[in-house]
Amino acid sequence: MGRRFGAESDRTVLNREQTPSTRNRSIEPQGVILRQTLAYRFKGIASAIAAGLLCAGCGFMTSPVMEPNGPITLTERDLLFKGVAIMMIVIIPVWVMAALFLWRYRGTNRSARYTPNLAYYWPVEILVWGVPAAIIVWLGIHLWHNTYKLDPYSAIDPSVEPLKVEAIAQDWKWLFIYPEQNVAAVNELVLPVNTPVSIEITSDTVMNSLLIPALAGQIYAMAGMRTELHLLADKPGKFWGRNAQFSGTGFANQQFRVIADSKEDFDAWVDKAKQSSDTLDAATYETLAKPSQKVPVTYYSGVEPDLFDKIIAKYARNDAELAPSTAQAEPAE
Amino acid sequence: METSSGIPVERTMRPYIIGIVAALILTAIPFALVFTGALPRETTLVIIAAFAVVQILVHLRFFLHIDLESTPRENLVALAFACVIIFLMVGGSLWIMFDLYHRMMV
Amino acid sequence: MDIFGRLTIESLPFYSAIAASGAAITVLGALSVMAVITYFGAWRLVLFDWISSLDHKKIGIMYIMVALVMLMRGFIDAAMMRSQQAIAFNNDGYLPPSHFDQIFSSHGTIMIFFMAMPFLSGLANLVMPQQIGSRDVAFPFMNSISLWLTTAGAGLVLISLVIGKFSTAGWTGYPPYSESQFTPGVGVDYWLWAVLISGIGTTMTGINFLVTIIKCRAPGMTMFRLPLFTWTVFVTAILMIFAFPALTVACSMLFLDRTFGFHFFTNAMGGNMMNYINLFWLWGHPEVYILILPAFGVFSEVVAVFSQKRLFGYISLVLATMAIGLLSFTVWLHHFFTMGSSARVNSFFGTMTTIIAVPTGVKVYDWLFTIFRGRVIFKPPMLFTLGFLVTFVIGGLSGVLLAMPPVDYLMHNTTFLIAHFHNMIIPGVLFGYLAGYMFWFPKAFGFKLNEKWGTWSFWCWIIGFYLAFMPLYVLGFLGMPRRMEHYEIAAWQPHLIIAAIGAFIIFLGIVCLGVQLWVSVRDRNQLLDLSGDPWNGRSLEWGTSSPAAPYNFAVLPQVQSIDAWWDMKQRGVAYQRPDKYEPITLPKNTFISAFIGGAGFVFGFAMIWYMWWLAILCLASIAVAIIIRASDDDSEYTMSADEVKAIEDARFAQLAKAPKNAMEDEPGFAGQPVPEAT
Amino acid sequence: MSAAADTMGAISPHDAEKYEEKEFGFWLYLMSDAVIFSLLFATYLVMVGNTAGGPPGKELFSLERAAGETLALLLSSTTFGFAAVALSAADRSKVLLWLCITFLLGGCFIFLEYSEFSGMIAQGAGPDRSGFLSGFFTLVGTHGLHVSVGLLWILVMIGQVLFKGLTAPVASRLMRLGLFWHFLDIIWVVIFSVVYLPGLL
Repeated sequence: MGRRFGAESDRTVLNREQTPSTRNRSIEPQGVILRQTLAYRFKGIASAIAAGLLCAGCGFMTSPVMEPNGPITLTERDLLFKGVAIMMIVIIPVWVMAALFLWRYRGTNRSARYTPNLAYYWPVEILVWGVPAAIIVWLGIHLWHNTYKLDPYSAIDPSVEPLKVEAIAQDWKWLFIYPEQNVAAVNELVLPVNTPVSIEITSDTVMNSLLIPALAGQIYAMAGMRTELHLLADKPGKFWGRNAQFSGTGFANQQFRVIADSKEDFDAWVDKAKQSSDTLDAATYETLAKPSQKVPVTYYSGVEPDLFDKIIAKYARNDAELAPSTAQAEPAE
Repeated sequence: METSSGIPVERTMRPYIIGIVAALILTAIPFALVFTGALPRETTLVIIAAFAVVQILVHLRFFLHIDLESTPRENLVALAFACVIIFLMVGGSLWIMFDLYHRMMV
Repeated sequence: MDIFGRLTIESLPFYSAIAASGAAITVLGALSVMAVITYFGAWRLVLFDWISSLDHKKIGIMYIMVALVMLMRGFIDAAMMRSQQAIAFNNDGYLPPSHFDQIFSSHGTIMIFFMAMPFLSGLANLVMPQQIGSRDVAFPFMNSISLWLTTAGAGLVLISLVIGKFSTAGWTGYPPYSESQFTPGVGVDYWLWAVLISGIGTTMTGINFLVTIIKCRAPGMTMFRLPLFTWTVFVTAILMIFAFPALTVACSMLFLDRTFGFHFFTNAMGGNMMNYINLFWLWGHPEVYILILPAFGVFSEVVAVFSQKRLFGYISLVLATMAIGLLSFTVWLHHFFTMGSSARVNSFFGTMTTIIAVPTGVKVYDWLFTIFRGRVIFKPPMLFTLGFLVTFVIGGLSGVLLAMPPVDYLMHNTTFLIAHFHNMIIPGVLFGYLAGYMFWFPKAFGFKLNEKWGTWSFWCWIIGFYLAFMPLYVLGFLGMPRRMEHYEIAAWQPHLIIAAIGAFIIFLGIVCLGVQLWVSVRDRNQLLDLSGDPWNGRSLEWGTSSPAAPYNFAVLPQVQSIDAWWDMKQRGVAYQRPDKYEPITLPKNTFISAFIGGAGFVFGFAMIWYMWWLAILCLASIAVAIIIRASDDDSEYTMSADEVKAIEDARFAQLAKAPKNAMEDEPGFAGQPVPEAT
Repeated sequence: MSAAADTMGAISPHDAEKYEEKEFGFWLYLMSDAVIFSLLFATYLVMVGNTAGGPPGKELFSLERAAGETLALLLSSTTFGFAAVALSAADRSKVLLWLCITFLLGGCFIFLEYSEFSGMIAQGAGPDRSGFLSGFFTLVGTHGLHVSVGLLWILVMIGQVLFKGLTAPVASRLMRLGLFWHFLDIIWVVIFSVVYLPGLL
């Protein structure tokens, strides 16, 4: 690059409007190389994105989020797509303008207009503040409406009596208690189809998060506290749920089977669980609660009364919480 | 502390006297209310809070010599911004924590 | 009480080959650095010119050295995780869970606290005082203490490789898992003290920068003539001052829980773990704006200089930066929508989070309109900026999606979230700092960085990023959570293999950076920046020599407009020599600040290992050092007028040899500002 | 120019500017400290109910001791004001007198707080007994720690005034110590209005 380009007098005076100077012709070979590098540059980015998305396609269709088994995940997924669509109004122009401006206003393109002091143009300011603000208002309305609709605590269909399940997170496994059916299962959640399910969740160890992607979003499980999750399976199927919040060495194994099947199959499953020899009394619960990984699916025919509340009461914070029975006597807030 | 030039400008006894007297009064009343338990709980709490805010203003005015004219402007802006941030942080935290309490601990 | 507290021989990492090799690399690394210094006989230079220096430029360079070393260490963690996850389908891979958990914890902690924070502090230290026409920061001594406290924190993280283990509780350290009941070892304590000690340093940096920008500007440099980088450092300083106390409170309480049996966040005895999460993210969200704002400042400077145009929408950019300064304290709950807050609370914080996306959107458009009708020269800093512009909006999209609570219920804690914040941190924060590194390198050392290797590094970084993190977005849809060291779902593996390939390409990008530095130092005589203005720059830092004199400006510049240096070139008053030089007072070098940093390191180590006597000794020595320094009233020396004249004469001799304009050989060069008076 | 300026010699604009910067920097430190205390207050309010079967505030606090502590700190704030008055009058011996009295009052405050803490710990109501007590000890203890650092600072300043006299740097440090001391008294006002009084209702 030692060769000097253009004579000294050629130097154009910057602040006057740029006339196409002689510099352009004298560096023609250089321009060609530059155009190639530019083309190469865009091919590079395009190929990287394509490669990323291409291979993504193959795994995409079997994903629990793309093919949900419940209205909750379906609504949440559609809200996501709606968000992407709305945001494209702001994002696609960025890519288009970036590509256009870089190509048109690259340094070597002398025919392009060059206004070095263009620093303020009020229509652009209005557009640049106004359009995103309008989008945010629209997005905000969607957000507000859907957050209330998809609140994990709100019942899916208040008129129908939901199936009650109590989920207890333990060191690296999940225990599900069906209080009305008086059965319990470890690492397996069976649900009747088209019946709203109300899961009450707590933890007997560190903070966990109950996530069943195919059915609903996640919610945290914390010791001494009761969180709720309402979901419904509208199609029979087998899928998985797991703890999504890091909880220690056995975190990766904290996965459980979720089966949604017809009312009859559910009742058959409950009967099968009732034939199980072990019952979940305080002693068996204590041995179960010890840290263990990859625990095989086990059933318990009987469950100690109020076991869920007793687990919460273990971590009572004040006198009100100390005696759970008195706590229930108080009028529910 | 108008030390615009690094030299302590006039300091007189007057502001400190006013400050200590006002502060003593604003402290004595809430203590007396608690000691006697004369008023119901809620009104006493409101009075304690109100007197605390007034006493803070007294301290700022008479001990720290904060006023709108002589204090350097950036000190005032920093104080105002700190109050806004503390309001956001403490107010937000209490709102969140008590909402969570009602959601999962009751 | 045992003199070594709970430090025993078992604390040494001989329990596994990988841990032992990690320790060996760290020890050998430290020894080789000392060997190189001894080989060049540079101990006197290192000790008396650098370690004891209070010059903001040298402190800035040392910060960036810490950042680059920790970037490599943090990347090794990332590469180990990617390779483990690529092969861990139905097998345990080469990392047991206990080691994998340490790696993702140290990766997060190192990249945020000991790569990004030092990098931005380094760039701001190096450049901001020169941009506002000042001789130094407001508190040089405190500036040096901040550096050495941050280095002490980084040292604690590195020592955890050699003695004991690091935390397995992630870079967030959520209780109750991080409580002593579940993680009784020294791991979480290493994390706690590394974060606390460097946090104190950062709070002091925030105070330092804020006072410097408000009080030490050159005559005529009003707030709205400040370069955009200084504006972002201004707002970052405010965020540092008001956000880091929340981190100090949260971590101090966790420390009290773990060491003295308090019950702030324990499961039983009245603890409330949710309060830690609330306090941590009260700091956490302003922190991510502390990281991104200086990068936005670098992009604004780079885009204007390499489009050879004034920055478009300066006022909008300043308002947007100030808006983020305030709004960043109103959104923190979006980090724990899934904890169970009511719909009213979730939707309020969700809406606030979408609102805070508007100022960032405005900035992206203002940079695009800066390129509009410009003359773009594709130097590496500009390439990083363009890569940022194109890629950052994908992260912005996923951010606004995650701002919606129902979407966050589905995607929180999954790799979709991992892809989102890496999309913010690599193209946003890291590209910004690498652009700043290559843009201001001549100002720090006097010679430019090799551009071919810079371009190669950019291409490796951007392609590597896409291949490494786009699959993670997809994995989020497949429901894969974060922090998994093995898995049983077959559909995940192809994406994780691509991610591992992407990580390898990023590794090549880091290699290119190393080669670029090596090649540039080797050929520095061909890359010299003689004029101090290698890029035909616009703001005041290009008015000083490269490398800048200890006092930056012999005569403080009289600023009359925005883009002060460009305006001075245009008015023809750029390289003027005063007829008489004035003596200049500068801070003396001192070892006290380095001592305080060292004592902070030993104090942290002693607290981790419950060597109480050593901890008390360190605290006392720090207190004594501060009292000695506070009682020392002659901590400055005066450089005589003819010393100043000698330095300036050398500078102007060098200037005479410089070409008319360093950029004139560029094909895209659009000419130099020439005095209008002709 | 007040008499004080003469004893300190002419202040060069460079030095005057430097002290202004130091004072503003210290003011920003106080703002960040205010954020620390505000979050300790928020934590205390969240934890005040979590007694976990242990003693609540009502059984542990004593109104008389709280009144004593408040009085001590309030008076020490005033006596420091008098020291500032003496400083602006450049009267070295008066400055030393009032600094010593401030030190004594502050020491009395720390003694009262120390006896309160040790009393509670002796009763088995230490910070490790419940979440509420952890919150209480950390909030009031952090304030106590700040007051102790303030007392150490007063001693250092007494030393500097003795050996260096009322020079400009010493005066500037005294001003900052004043900011710090009055700030701590404000925090104490909030402490007794949030912890002791509501706790004893």
